[in-house]
Parts: sequence; C-alpha cells; structure tokens
Amino acid sequence: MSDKKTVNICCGTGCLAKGSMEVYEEMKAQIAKLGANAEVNVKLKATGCDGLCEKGPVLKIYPDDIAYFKVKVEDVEDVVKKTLMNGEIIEKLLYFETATKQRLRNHKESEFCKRQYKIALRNVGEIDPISLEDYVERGGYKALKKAIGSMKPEDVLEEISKSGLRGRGGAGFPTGRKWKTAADIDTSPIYVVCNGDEGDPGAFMDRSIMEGDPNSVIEGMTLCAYAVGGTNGFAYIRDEYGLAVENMQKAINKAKEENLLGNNILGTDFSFDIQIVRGGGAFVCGESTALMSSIEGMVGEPRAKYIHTTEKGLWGQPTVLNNVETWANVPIIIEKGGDWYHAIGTMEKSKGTKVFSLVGKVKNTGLVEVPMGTTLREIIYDIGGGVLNDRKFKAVQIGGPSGGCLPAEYLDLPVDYDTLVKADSMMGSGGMIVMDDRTCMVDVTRYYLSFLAEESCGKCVPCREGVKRMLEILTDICDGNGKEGDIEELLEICSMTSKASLCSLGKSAPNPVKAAIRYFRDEFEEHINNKRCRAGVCKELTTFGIDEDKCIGCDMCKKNCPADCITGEIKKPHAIDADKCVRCGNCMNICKFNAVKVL
Amino acid sequence: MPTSASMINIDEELCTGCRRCADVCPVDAIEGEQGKPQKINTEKCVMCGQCVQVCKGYQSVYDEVPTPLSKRLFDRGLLKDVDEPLFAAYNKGQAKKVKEILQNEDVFKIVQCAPAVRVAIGEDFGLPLGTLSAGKMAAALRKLGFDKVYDTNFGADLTIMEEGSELLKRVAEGGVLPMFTSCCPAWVKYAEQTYPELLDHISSCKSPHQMAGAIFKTYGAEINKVNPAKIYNVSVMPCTCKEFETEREEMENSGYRNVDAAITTRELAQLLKDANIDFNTIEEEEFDAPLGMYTGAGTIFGATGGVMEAALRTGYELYTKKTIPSIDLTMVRGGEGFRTAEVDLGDFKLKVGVVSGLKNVKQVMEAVKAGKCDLHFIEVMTCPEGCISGGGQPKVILDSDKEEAYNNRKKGLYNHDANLTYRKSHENPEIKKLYEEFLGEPLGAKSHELLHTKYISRKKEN
Amino acid sequence: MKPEFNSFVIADPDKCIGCRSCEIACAAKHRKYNQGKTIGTMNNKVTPRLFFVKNKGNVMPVQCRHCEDAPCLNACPVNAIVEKDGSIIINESACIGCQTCTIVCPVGAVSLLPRTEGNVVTGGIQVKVRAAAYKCDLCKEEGGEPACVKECPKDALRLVDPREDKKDRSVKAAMELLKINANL
Amino acid sequence: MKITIDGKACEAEKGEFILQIARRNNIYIPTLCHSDALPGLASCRLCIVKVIDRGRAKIVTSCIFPVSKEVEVVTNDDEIKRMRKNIVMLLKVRCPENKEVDELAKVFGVEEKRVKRFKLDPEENCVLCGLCAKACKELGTGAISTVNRGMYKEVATPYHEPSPECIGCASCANVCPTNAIKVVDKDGERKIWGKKFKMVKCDLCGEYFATEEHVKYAYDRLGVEKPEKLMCSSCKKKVTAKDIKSIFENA
Repeated sequence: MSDKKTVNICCGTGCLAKGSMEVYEEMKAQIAKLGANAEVNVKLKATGCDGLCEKGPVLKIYPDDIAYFKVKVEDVEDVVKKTLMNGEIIEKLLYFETATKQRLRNHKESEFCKRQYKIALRNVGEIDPISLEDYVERGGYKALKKAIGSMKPEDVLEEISKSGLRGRGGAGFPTGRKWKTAADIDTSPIYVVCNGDEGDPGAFMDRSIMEGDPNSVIEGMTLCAYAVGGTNGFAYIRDEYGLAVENMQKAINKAKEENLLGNNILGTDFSFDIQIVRGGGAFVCGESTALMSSIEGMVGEPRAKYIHTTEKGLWGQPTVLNNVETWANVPIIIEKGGDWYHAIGTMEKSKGTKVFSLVGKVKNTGLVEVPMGTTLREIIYDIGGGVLNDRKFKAVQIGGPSGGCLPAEYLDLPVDYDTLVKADSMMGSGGMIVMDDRTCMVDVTRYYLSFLAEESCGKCVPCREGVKRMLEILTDICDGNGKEGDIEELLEICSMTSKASLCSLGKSAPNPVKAAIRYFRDEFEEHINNKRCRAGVCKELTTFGIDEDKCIGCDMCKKNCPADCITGEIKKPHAIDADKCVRCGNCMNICKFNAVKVL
Repeated sequence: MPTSASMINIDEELCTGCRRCADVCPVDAIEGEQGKPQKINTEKCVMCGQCVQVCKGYQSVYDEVPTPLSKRLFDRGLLKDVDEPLFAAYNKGQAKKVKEILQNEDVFKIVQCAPAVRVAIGEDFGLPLGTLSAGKMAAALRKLGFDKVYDTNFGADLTIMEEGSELLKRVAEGGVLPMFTSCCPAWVKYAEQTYPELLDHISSCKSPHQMAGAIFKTYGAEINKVNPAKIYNVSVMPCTCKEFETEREEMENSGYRNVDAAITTRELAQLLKDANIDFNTIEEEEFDAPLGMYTGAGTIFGATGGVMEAALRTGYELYTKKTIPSIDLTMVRGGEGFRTAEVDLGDFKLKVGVVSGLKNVKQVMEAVKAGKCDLHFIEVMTCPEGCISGGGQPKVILDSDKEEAYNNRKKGLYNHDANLTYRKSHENPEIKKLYEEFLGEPLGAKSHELLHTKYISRKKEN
Repeated sequence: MKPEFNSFVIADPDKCIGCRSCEIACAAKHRKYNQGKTIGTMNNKVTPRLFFVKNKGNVMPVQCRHCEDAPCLNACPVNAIVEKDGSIIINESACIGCQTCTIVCPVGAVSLLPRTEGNVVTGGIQVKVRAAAYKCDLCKEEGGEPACVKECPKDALRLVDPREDKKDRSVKAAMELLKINANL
Repeated sequence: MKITIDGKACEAEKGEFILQIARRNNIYIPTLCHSDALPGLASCRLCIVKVIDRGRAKIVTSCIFPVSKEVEVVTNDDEIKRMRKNIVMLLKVRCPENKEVDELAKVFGVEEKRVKRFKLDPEENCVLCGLCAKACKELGTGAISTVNRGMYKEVATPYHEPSPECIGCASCANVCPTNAIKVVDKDGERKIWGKKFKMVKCDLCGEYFATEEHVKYAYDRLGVEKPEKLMCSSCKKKVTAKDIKSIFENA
C-alpha cells in the first residue's frame, strides 16, 4: 500500500512568469516516469497564487507540509527523488526568514504568513482553481446549499447585514444595505454584477481570487441573486486578465453542469446565470456607472449617481454590483454566520479582513490578508519584514492612484475605511506601496497624476483639465521650474476638483496631491524655493556628493558608476565630478555606509 | 438752427412704405408713395416723434440689409450695446454724448426729468404699464453718476408762477389774448412755421426744463458753490422735440446753455441698462433739495390739461386770494381733442381751452385769426394725450396696449399729485424761497432775463 | 393630397400694407422669460414665426400652412416637430438647427433664426446664441387669437378653419397653393 | 411640490431638474454644455449648485439633478462662485484665445496671472462638452464622436479621415457653445471636419443654401424623390406670396 502525496504547483500569473508551467510539466514527466507501481502515489495540482509571487515558483507537498520556493526545472528531479521518495528536505529551496535568518520547512510559520487571517483568500493557492471537487472538499457550495435548503432570501440578507461586510472595491458601502435596496424593488430583471476590472497599479488580489478560487465568486454572486431575486449575472473582468477569464469561464461551465448555476438551481425554482464580459481596458471602467455603460456596449464613461444604480443600473434595472473580493467573502459569511464575521475586524464600522497587495521597497512583497484595524506597522514591518536594505521608511501609499501617501507618523494607524479617509487617503482596492528615503514625494505624486491624467475618462472639466494642469505644475516642480504660488494653485484646483467632478474617480483624483502636500509640504517647498530634491530623484534638482568622513573607499560606487565620474583610490575617500555625473543614483543606492548623499 | 433732418428720420433700408406714420403725423410731413421708402419734409416736421412710436418696420434677422447693426446704432446716436429692435422711423439720440459726460470727473452733472418720465421709465424694465417709479428713477440717476438729481417738476411749478402771473397781467392790462401755453416745443415750432402772425399770443415763458436749466446754472451754481461753466445740465424728456428746443440759440443766458443735452425716456432706460443698473431691484431715493422739490401741480404737466389745471389752481388763488374750492379740476382733464371750460374767479369768468393732438389746433388758430375766439387761456399739447404719450416715451409693442398705457400713465401722474404734500405750485416752499432769495417776484427783471423768451417766424415766404 | 386641411393663418395680399406689425406682435407674444409690454423689453434678435415678403407690388407675410402629413415633421431627425390637435408645432428648445425642415418645407414657412432664450446663458449674459427653426404655431401654447391676426391694423390676416368655411377665398387660396406646391 | 432656490419659493414637478426650475423662475444658473435639445451631458460643471436637505449640503449638477423632495437650493454662494471661477480658469487655460470662454472668464473674474502660469495653446477652442457629437448622433449620422481618454480626449471623425456619414449640415457647429467648429462656405463648396461638400444652388436667386448630401438626406427621410428644382427658403417665401396673390386675384 503506497502512501499518497499531493504536489501543488502555483500557476498564478506571477509564478507562470517565473516558469512554473515548465516546472509543472517537468514534474508531470517525472511522476509519469515513476510509474503506477511506485511506492509513492503522487497527485499533481496546478493551483492559484498564494501571494508570495516574488518567491515563485512555489511548490508545496502534502501531507508532509513542505513548501519549496524559487523552484527551477532542474530542481524537480531532486524534489522527486529526495523529498517525495525519501522524505528528505532540500534546504536551499525552503523559505528563508529574513528576520531570523532561518530556513523554514513550511512558510506558514513565517512571519509573513502566520500573522495573516485568510478569508477571501482561503482557498487560493490550496486548490486547483478549476476543480469543483477541490472547492467542495474545502467546504465550497455548503453555503449555497444551506441558503437554498434552509434559509429564506431575507434570512440571507439578514446575515450579510449582520456581518457588517462593506464593499471591498474602495468606497466601502455596506453590502447588506446595498442588497436590501435592490431586494425591496419589485421588478424584474434584477442584475448581479461582479466588478473584476481591477485597475490600481500594483493591486492584484482580485485577479488572484478569480484565477485561484473562481467558485467562491460564483457562489457569492449566486447567494446574492437568491437574496435579492436576481436573474442575470455579469462578471466584468479586465481584458488583460486572460487566465482569470479562462478559469472563471471554466468554473461557470462546471457549476452549470452540476446544477449549481443556471435554471432551477439544485432542483428548486430559483434560476440564475452568469455571463462574462471582458473589460474595455480603461481604469475608469472600474467605476460602477462607467462599468455598466461598458456592459451595455456604450463608451465607458461614468454618469451621475443621483439615482443609485441599485435602483436604476444596467438598462435602468436594479443592479447589485460588488467587487471580486467582496463576493469571495459572501459564501463563508453565510456558512459560518454573520456574527462570526462581525467579530473579526475593528470595533467600529470595519469588519472582517482585507486583502492588501504589499509592494514597493519592502522585504516581503505579495498578497496579505489581515483583519481590519491591523496597523500599518504590523503589515509593513512584521509581515513585510521592513524596508528593503533597511533604508529609512518614508511613506506608504494606500488605495491606488487616488489614495494618498502616509508618512512615518502614521505607521500605527489602524487600517480601516474611516481612519484612512480621515487621513486624506482611502482603502481603495488595497494597493499598499512602501517607499523609502530614496523616493521623492513630488515625483511620486507626479507619477500618480500622470496615470490619472491618462486614465480619466475626460468627460468632465474638473477632472480632465484639473488633473492635467496639476500634472503640469508637478512636472514643472520636478524639472526645477516650480514657481511661487504653485502649491496654493494646486490646493485651489484640488478643492474644486474633489467637489465638482462628475464621478468618484474625479472626486478622489486630487487625493494624492492633497495628502502629499499635507504631509510633505516642506519637500514641495524645497523643490520650488531651494531647487533641491532631497531624495536625489529629480535630476535637475540633484547633486550627489560623498561624505569624506563616512567613505571608507570601498570603491563600490566607482565600479557601479555608468558615467565614470567617481574618482578616488582604494581605502581613501572618493569624490564625484558633478559635471560628469548623470544623477542615476547608483552610487547612493549601493553605498553601504551612507557616505553618498544629496548636497 | 437745428433742422428736423437731424432729429427725426426714416431709414430707407428699413422702411416698407406702409405709411402708417403718415396717418399719425399731425402736420403731413411724411411724403412718399405706398410701398416705397418714405421721406420727411423737414419744413413741416415738428419732431413730435409720433411716427417713431407707430413704426414697425424693424431690422430683421432673416432679410439682410446693407448697413450693419453697429453702423446703424452709431448713426442713430445710440449706445453700441443697445439691444432693442431698430425701426425705420427714429429720432437721433444724445445718449452717447451723455455717457461721455458722466465719465468726466471735472464737470458738475445735473439731471432733471420731465413729469411724464417717472410713470413710463419702468415699462422698459418690464414693470406694468404706467407704473409710477419716481423714487427708483431718482436712485438710478444718482447711481448713474449725476451729482445732483433735480427735477423738471420744480421747473413746472416755476413755470406756473410765471405763466400764471403773465396770464393775469394780460387779463388785467388788456394784453394779447387768448394766451397759449409754451411748454410744448413741437407746438411752438408749428406756430412759428404756420402762424407767425399769431406768435404774440404764445406765452413768453420758456418751457419748464429750460427754466429749470437756467436756474440750475445761476441760483443752483450759487447754492452748490460751483462755477456755472462747469455745470452740465441733462434733461430726460418724454419728447423727441426737446433736443431741438434745447439747441435753439435763445435758450442760453450769459453764455451758458440753459440745457446742454436732452435725452428721451427710452434713452435713459438704455443708459441704465448699459450701466447694469437693475431698475427693478433698486431702492427708492429722494430727489435732491432744493431744486428737486415739487408739487402735484408740477407733476400733472405730463398729461393733457395738466398745465391748465396747475395754472388754474394757482391763478385762482393769486387772483381771488381765496383757497380754490375743489382742487381737482376734472373738466380740463382728458376727453376731446379740443375742450373748453369756464372758471369763476368771482368778479369775472376765466374762459379756458385745452388742445391735445396738434391736428386739433388748426381750427382754434383759424378762429383766433378770425377774432372769433373768446377764450383767455389755451393749453396746447402736440401729442394725443399730452407728454405721457410723447414720441420719446417707451414704445408700446402692441397697438392694442396703447390706450391702456396712456390711461395708466395718466392715472400714475394724478395719483402722484393726489399723494403729494403740496399740490399748488405757489405753495412749493422751495419756489417761495427761490423768489425770496434770488428772483424777487414773478415777471420781475431776473425772471424776465432768465425765464422768458422770444419766438421767430419760420414761415417760408414764397 | 387630402381635401381637408388643418387651420392656418393667411394674409389677404390686397389688404396687407406691409407694416410688419404682425411679425413684431408674434415675436413679442412668444417671449418666455420676459413679458414686458414695450420695445425696450425686447431684444434686437426679433424672432417672428411668420415672415414678411416683399415682391414687386405685393407685400404680405407668409406663414405655415400646417400641412396634413407635414414634410417638416416627417423630416425632422430629432422629433422637435410634433402634431398637436391639428397644428404642426416646432419645439424650438428641442431643435438643433440642422435645417432639414427648411429644405423640405414646400412654402418656405420655416426659418432658422437665432434663439435668444434658453441658450448658453451665464449669470444673465449670453455667450452663445444658437439658431433654431421657427414657424407659425397659431399661438397654441400662448393661447387666444393668434397675435398677428389680433394686431394687424388692416385686418388683412385671418385664421381660417377649412372644415367650416370651405367657400372662403383664403381657404381656396391655400388649397390652390398646396396644389401648386404639390407639383413643385 | 415646492422647493426654494436662493430663498425664492418655486413650484416643481417631482423628477424635474433644478436647472429647468431655476430658468423658469428667472434664476440664472450659468451653463456651457447645456442645450435644451441635447440635455444631460453634465460635462462643464458650471451649473453646480448646493442642495441642502435636512441641514446637510451637497454639491450637485443642476442640469441633471432631479428634485425628489422639498429641498433648499443655493445657486450662487461664495463656495459655488469660487468653484465656478476655478472651472472657468481651467477652461480659459485650455482655450486662451476663445471669445466665448473669455467672456466667461471676465464674468467670473479669472485672473490673467493664474492663466499665464500654464502652457497655452492659442489654437484650442473646444471645451469637449460633447454637444456636437451628441447632435450628430441624434441626427443618425454619427460622423463625429469623442475619442481617447483623459488629456488625450478629442472630438474627431473616425481615424481623422473625412467621414462618409457626414452630410455637412453643420448642426455640430450650431450647438457648439464656443464656436470651435469651423465651417467654411466658399464658391459653392462647404468645408467641415476635413470633408468637402458641393452645395446646392437656389433655382431662383442662385444662392447656395445646403449641401447635396444634406438635401439627399432630407428627402430620403421623407422617402420621396428630391424635386429637380430646389429653392432657398426666402425664394420659396417669395414664390408662395406670388401664388397667393394670383390666387386671390383669380378668386
């Protein structure tokens, strides 16, 4: 009797990019070689992303609970021969805990994982996304069966309201209330829409869920349909998300086969169907009304929401729209009950968990799911392992392009909807970008504005012209052409744009500027008045120099200078020829002794 | 001497030759065939502007005419931003000139308005026909930039003092009778060109605004302590002929024109719009003392029979030294184009007549000529209902509204009269003061110099 | 062409003296925001709904015949022209000024004129005057006798109802006219 | 129902837009992109007003905000004025040489200094309100539309090629609030949106009065053949007058 082993290889976009498909194929071949009569019977699975993309490809072995990282094709043979056959562990493939400098047999013990609380991501990385069995095995469709079997629609509504779940797309509108509004309208059809148009740069939690656990979204939408009397569903998925579209489609087809979707679900007279719509590829299409216009086949431009889309949405019918992460939360809430969910998160109005994509100048990057109210410090230092190369932390940008940068003083800010807004930032879809002292806040703000200037739909003047002109000012400041009064002009445009714009994208577009000026005004003034960029990013405003006392003459900077403008003998202080210097900043990044500084 | 050519014109480009103007012209001065552009015979024209009031041959947006709007506005002396329909028959305006003066800091700007203006000006701002808006008017004029807002009604009271006295003198001394009023410049011009032989029948009094003008630059100059040379008098008149009168050589004293510019009620409305003064919302204000102080008698000058009534109120009391039994002398108000009445002055009966509408004066003049007229005093107004229906008044769009407009304007004046503290010219405290401090007595030397005038024959001898 | 016609206003060329009072009255009556009674309350862009024509020895206003199965109505791409109990009415505020109606109107009764009300108005000042199609609407919305008929000093204009006075020469005129236009 | 606008009580239908109500009550709310014929664009934002409902004030776009309860509306307080001024400032920066925008700038007192701070394009006259595209769509021609997003948005024919759909009716130019659309009529030819049109001559006066495509479009809508002899509107009037005259004489 041979013992069973399961090998999960992550095939999320991140790992695929790092060649996990090759690893998968190799593993398949190797297992085939073993033949049926081997003493181990290996089941191979291509799973979704479990968040540690930067350490991919990820390979996990059950029941031994061993996780290997950065697995290359040439490692596969070892894995089979050593680990699978002889239970021998390959040290170099194990997770390396930067904090303790230890290798961990299973990354679940890592600081990165053990502080997380996975609800939305509960299955991602653990199951074969398109295998319904896998999903059911982990409790999938229990909720739907429970609801249809033993609950009235209003009971479902009740549970969701009780749970305190709020939209994970950014605005954080109470999901229960949203459903209720639609449910109370006596008309048909009522539409249920999944917003999978994840647009924030650096955010990819929705993609991971759709790729790695599509059924949770489908079940969530179906439960909503049951609760509000929905008839048709649309999953609006960003066009770039090929794999997400593929997996969602496969999952939908399978669910239909199993009568979990389509006509007379589970033999009842409740029918609901979901069709996939590929996005227009515009950031603004993530805005609900624009998304709906896009589904209707019109230009993806927002409309005023004086009448809520829950009352008049798609084709003027009641429409419940939530984003992917929100949907993924629904089944488990119904399964375990609203009170269970309500117990997680802050005392105030932010319940449950939130997935963040932790990126930027931080040691551990990837998807992080934590209870609402977790402080930035916990996320960045405990989970993220702190700033890369132990440089000085400067700011963390939260909430995507229309969020805002928060400075070090705010590290102990509990992350939830309301505190973030008070701090001139926002939850957004949960992008979290860590910045160190080599980041110029003016430059960063300029970057976000340039993104918004291109992604604004351009329909209304405040957003289109306002953002464009704010960008012009910011660019001037970065190029050393900042003028006195620019900061005031920026704020003036901000205040108007944030109130007079047509849609929430426009209204939130000034956030990066507002926050940056609020927390880093001195840096703006320095750029404008002293023509100096302390981070050494704005080339026109930067001169690098070497602190003779600190420099030990290791010669590293010299070696890495593309312009050969650094002179100096070994073990003697070096010097930079400012005229030749191209201000690439390599020397500063490389110097271990902080001898290179911005004059 | 100005000719009517520069005052009243018909724009050939716009005239369709319907000849409705010819129907209303009291002196048959409009010549031309049906369907062809009309011409004005300047020898005959008295510049009453009734043709201007009736003309509907407007500049349309769909059939182009050679002359562009801007040029047309310029030619008519209108402000460049005037945004009203323009019609074939028009009177040349003075508004541009006045606007310039208003911007001139070193002149002392005095304005006066004829009685009929205050019951019509509001109409051009959408107020109901005939709305009395004396207070708003005073406020608006001040806002417009006039240093003193005096009033023609004061001049009217003064006219009564002089004209009344003149009448009583003629009666007493067996002077030329009947005596005709001289307030209406169109009538005066008509008399000059048609009945030169009867000119000594016309009161030698200047018209009220000319009297006022003369006083503003003498007495007014003293009390305001300004050099008369610096004073600029503007008259706002319901009349298109007043500018003609203003430009008569004799209307000046010691080198100063009595009135420097006369604009119409319509032009005042245009000036206010041009200055973005919202007449509807502006708060009422008082006229400036002392020369803006007036009585009900001065006010009713604006309606036909008004001068007569005012004269009788004062004449009666000056002659009989008794208070007049009934102050409202309705028998001379409104009605036929020519009406007569008799007033008992105790020892003798004063016979008076009132002519409204110049068409009706011919019969009277012929009678006088033939010595068949036993009246003592005759008021003549060229326009159908007196000044309230003057050629310079707001132009009523619909013919069907005209009667209402005239009636309401009249009502407006008589109500104003009824509600004023003083209703007899000789009781006007400022008039008394003027005689005490400056003029001495009616018909005195000063009066004679400043307030009286002469007439000339304009008859073409052939 | 049906024998029946809708009501319409027509001018008697023998009576008309061409004074244009009808146009002024028409424009004045149709004002929406300002109902002042004097010329000073009107603006320079007078927009009548009947149009003065001057031919040799023939002056008169020409106005809409309110055709049955009206071409203007059928041609209007934005449904700005409607039929209201036997009258063809242009909703000027819905007109975008494409002029299609002026092209197809057989009698030339529709004109594109500057629309000075309900346009790009900014704090009272008008920054752009758009054009719209204008034609006789029999003062249906304003009510009462058509302004032109009421104002005409020579009673040259009259509102005829073909259903009643078939013998009327004006009606005959209109019928004849439409025949002419039919084969125009 | 009743609502108050700037303290003035106004009758209002439920669902009516604030702008309509205000206009009806002679309360002027500035607009640029609003046309009664093509409502609902809400792109210029000049018509923003404050709606106060149970003490809570929010900024809304009066041209598309339907009144549902008895609210209080403030159209012109300092905050609104300031926002409008900033909007107009941005428009002035976009269209520095445009006459209409300049008028606005004057009305709202936009300081030259602020405008001069930015890079200006004297050629630009379009404020991208979208009225032209909407008009063209309404006509069923759909020759022009807004293309691209954000700062690259513009109104154009597909691929900036002369559009086969365009009939040269110039409705777009008529509805344009800033006269940004050039229509050039010269010796029997009209140029618009990079396309040349032959124009139709009036059979009587010889005046060119419409493009061939437009005339065709018109009669196609009627589903009848276009007459051989075409007349301009004013000649049609003249002919009509003649006809009536002769008919009256014969009658």
